[in-house]
Amino acid sequence: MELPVYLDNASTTPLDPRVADAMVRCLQSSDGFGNPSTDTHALGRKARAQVEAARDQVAALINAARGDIIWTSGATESDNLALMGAASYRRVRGHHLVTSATEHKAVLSTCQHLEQQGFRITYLEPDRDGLIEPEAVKAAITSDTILVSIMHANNEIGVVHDIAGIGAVCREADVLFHVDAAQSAGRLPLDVQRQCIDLLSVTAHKMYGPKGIGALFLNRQRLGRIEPLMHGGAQERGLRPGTLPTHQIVGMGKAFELAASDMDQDIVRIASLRDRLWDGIRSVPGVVLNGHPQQRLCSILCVSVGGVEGESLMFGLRDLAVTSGAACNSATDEPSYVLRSLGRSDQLAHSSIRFSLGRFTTAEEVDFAATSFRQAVDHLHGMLPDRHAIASG
Amino acid sequence: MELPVYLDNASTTPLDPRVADAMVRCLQSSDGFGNPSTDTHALGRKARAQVEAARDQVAALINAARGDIIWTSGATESDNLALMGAASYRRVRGHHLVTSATEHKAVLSTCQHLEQQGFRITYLEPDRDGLIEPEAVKAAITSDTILVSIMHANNEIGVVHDIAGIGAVCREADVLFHVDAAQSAGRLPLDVQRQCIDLLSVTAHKMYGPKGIGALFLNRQRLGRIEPLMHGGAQERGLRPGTLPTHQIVGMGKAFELAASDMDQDIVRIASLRDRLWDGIRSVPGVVLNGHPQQRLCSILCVSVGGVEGESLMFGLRDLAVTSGAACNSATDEPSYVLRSLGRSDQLAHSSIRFSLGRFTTAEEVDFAATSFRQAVDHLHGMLPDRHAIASG
Amino acid sequence: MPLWTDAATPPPDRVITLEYSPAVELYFREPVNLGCAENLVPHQIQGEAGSLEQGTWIVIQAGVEAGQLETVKFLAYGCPHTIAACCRMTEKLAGAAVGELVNFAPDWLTDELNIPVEKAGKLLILQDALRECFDRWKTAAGENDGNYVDR
Amino acid sequence: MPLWTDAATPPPDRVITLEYSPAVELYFREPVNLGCAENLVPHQIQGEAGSLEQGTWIVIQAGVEAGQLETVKFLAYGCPHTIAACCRMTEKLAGAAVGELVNFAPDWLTDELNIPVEKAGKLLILQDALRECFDRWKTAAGENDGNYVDR
Ligand SMILES: Cc1ncc(COP(=O)(O)O)c(C=O)c1O
Ligand SMILES: Cc1ncc(COP(=O)(O)O)c(C=O)c1O
Repeated sequence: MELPVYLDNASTTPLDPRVADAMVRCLQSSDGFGNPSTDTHALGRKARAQVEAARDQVAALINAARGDIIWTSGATESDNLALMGAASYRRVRGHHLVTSATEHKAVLSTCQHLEQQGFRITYLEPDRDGLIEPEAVKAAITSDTILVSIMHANNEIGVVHDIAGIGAVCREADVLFHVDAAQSAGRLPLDVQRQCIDLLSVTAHKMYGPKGIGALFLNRQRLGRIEPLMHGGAQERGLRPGTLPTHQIVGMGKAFELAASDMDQDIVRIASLRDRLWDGIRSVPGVVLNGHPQQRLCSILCVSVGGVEGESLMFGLRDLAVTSGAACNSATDEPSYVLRSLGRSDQLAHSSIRFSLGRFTTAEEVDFAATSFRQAVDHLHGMLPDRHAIASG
Repeated sequence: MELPVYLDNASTTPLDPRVADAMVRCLQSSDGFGNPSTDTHALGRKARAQVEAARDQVAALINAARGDIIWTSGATESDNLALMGAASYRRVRGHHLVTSATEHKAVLSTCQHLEQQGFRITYLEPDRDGLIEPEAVKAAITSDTILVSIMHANNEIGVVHDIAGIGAVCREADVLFHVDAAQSAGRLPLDVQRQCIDLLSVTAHKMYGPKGIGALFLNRQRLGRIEPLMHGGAQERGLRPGTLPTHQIVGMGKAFELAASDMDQDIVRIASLRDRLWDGIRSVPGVVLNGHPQQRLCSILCVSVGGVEGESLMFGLRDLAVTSGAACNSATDEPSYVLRSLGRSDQLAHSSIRFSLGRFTTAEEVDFAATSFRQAVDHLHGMLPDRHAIASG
Repeated sequence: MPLWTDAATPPPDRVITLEYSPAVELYFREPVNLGCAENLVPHQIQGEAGSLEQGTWIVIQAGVEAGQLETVKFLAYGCPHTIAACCRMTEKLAGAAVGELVNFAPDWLTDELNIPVEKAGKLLILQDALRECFDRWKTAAGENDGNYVDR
Repeated sequence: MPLWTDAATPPPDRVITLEYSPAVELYFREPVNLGCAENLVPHQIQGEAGSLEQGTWIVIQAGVEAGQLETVKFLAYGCPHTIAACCRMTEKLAGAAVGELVNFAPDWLTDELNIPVEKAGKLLILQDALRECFDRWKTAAGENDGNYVDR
């Protein structure tokens, strides 16, 4: 077992060796380097064929048409393009958007930017379990609402929203529905048709694919037009200019293909490891689980500990690669704002630890993590001025 | 010799095997996959170190400070971020931009977008050689001008602008200067300080690096602030959110390092191959060279042929991977608008062929290209209804 | 600037695919019936249509004997489909009645050579050149034999 | 929303580096002078500062004999630097004159343990706890021996 034990798959996943192989083959092939937008010579056409095959792979996993998939540089760009592109184009119809207070920063910051441009945003507060119910979305929609954006699975606490339910509400109100599926793609079944999704953001590096490549699904029939973020060549139907990175797209396609074939067994295996981890730490004094106990991803276990200081807990867990509420890092996922909107105290938000498991996590690693966690917490509780503080956290 | 002979390096270059090696090592290493923005565990810190080492490599080639380099998805995004980011932020100071009519679409389309937002743009027309002189820029600057954007080397005809001269004009007028160096980085010396450049766009895939990764240099001292294109995490100082793609950045860094070490000899070798190609075809009836005969890149030779139909010429050259004026492909470089602004007739614009050579081009390939070209033109001239049309083209 | 102009069909990226049928490829590489005389001799007619500026320019020459087209030759400035169409058409017309010059049926040619619909305009230029041949023949012969009506 | 707020220095991405000096690591792993009595006995003084909500909470207990600190112990809720500072400080104070409780010199501690400047606030909490000890001692002893002035 290598240290640190990697339990930070919600931040980014290791590359699946099968994805790495596909990418390496593309990078090293003497005829894979052409510009996919050039189809007047064979090298361009070969690259194009690989790009389109990957588009099929991505479309297949979410039950979309190939022509409705646009390549981007990641979920951040997809979120920005979805929200800004649709809002700018639809501003004649209305100026109101609905989202949740626990979205990823790529959505929240974009919404704040839209507010500066004259849009009005409703930030729905989740319930104590971290969930936004379809009824809450329904109640927030007004005649001025043009778009609803709710993430599928939350990146910090792992709760899963009733996307089909929210989708039905949006469709009924004839409002566009955007879903940030960065965390859920490959970890939960997705079906843009059944779930009434109009825009969907995904990124490869959260599902064993490469960093720096993502996609946006756009329901062309319902969207009509959308305004691009960037201007330039006519790639991706004029919606996303720039030379297409074939090897990245090949890697993303492969990752989606593997998700389609492996997801069912991955979910069962990873969920059982997550439960094993929870069983190993739930009896530790002061431990509380963050987020809904059932309605959640197989891969994320987010806990807080009463009476334990966050930075010391992190240091105590230095043999684990995990994300901590104490390390509020504005560049990556910042957990505390999510926990605070769940009503957790600052102490509990600060002492939160997100264990996120993945395809390559082993039972041995999980057991090691549980033991490390128990020891670290015991050690710190032993220094606590007053043990009553464990419960009051 | 493999067919087709690849002479389309201005569209995209093959990956240098040394770059491929560096990327493959990063992709396959068991500890290279961490999120570079996470520095609370070793895997994140290892990735971060690679990202920063690459930033040094890019900065070194253009004589910039490491802290002035921002990673993007390519030159298209860099151009968009430079122009929109600087213009939006500086709109209180003025509403006028100066650029040229022969810029890449990533600049031209962004300028058109800015026009819709209330900016006024002057599109300088090049002289018959395709050049924009510093005096022309000086004459276009008004008290309302906030930014000048002139490309270093033109992607179609390969002419090279006097960037230091234009930079001096801009600095004197206290106007920001953006340079699209997508074609020139690694092919011409660049020095943002000496050339008085405030913003510089580069992309890896035109210099034997990977597609889908680029950078923007921003002179922080002179710029102060700039508005981001996208919103989300605080990566890249809040100017460019999204998880950093370590393997892509490593590849780009390596490509820049190789450019620094190999550029001098590359330039000499490639220029001599370009001259050999020109010697092989210049006597073909009707052939004219597009763009200034001396002030140009080592790598690009763009010619037109009187009395030859473009599509048939392309088909006649099907053993060469080249870009043709006949294949006006809006997704990649569209040559005709550049040639038209040089005053070429439609026929000559349509029959233009851009040969672009690279680090891996051989003399044998160049000789094959010259022979193919001569034969194809002869064949088509032989069908021409009136041979006087060769000269009148 | 909304660029996605048509929700149903994406705009075609380009008009040239460089994908040609084997027949077009062969005619392009080894054109038949190529070459015209500088000066016409008796019994020879010529038609011309298009121009360099139009991107397609075709000259057709034919020798006529007793209302029959004996040889039909061409020169052309044009795309591979145009060149192939000229080859195939001149082949077909050799030996035919002169009136066949105005019985131009583009569908047949399009099918045989797999010419895409965007190239229809080029075939019209070929049709114009053939029609001019016929007109010249009518004028030169100073007669209308009653079988061929100029439609 | 211009985010690049300061042209000269980029904003620090985070406050926690998880980089600790070997001394801090050692004290964190094997803290010395840990543990306080539930109930104070005669000659024992206690000081407390901070709270859970403040993120740092320190209790210091010391046994005093003839103006000398005999044992000095602590409990703490805090970051590794805080814990290490408590360890080192209690080590240093053992055997010292009681007045040393208010001769707190953070520079010395900062240097020895390599504590970053952002953590200065945590040391002030330690200082407050030590000062409370001293105050309690003064009150309990009902005297001021004249050597130590509460500054
Ligand atoms: C829910 C969610 N959305 C968006 C993102 C941004 O993804 P990327 O870094 O690929 O742009 C992330 C991950 O950071 C995420 O967890
Ligand atoms: C001059 C110039 N600028 C910008 C670009 C765009 O580069 P990229 O495709 O990496 O976005 C190109 C190449 O396509 C170019 O030649």
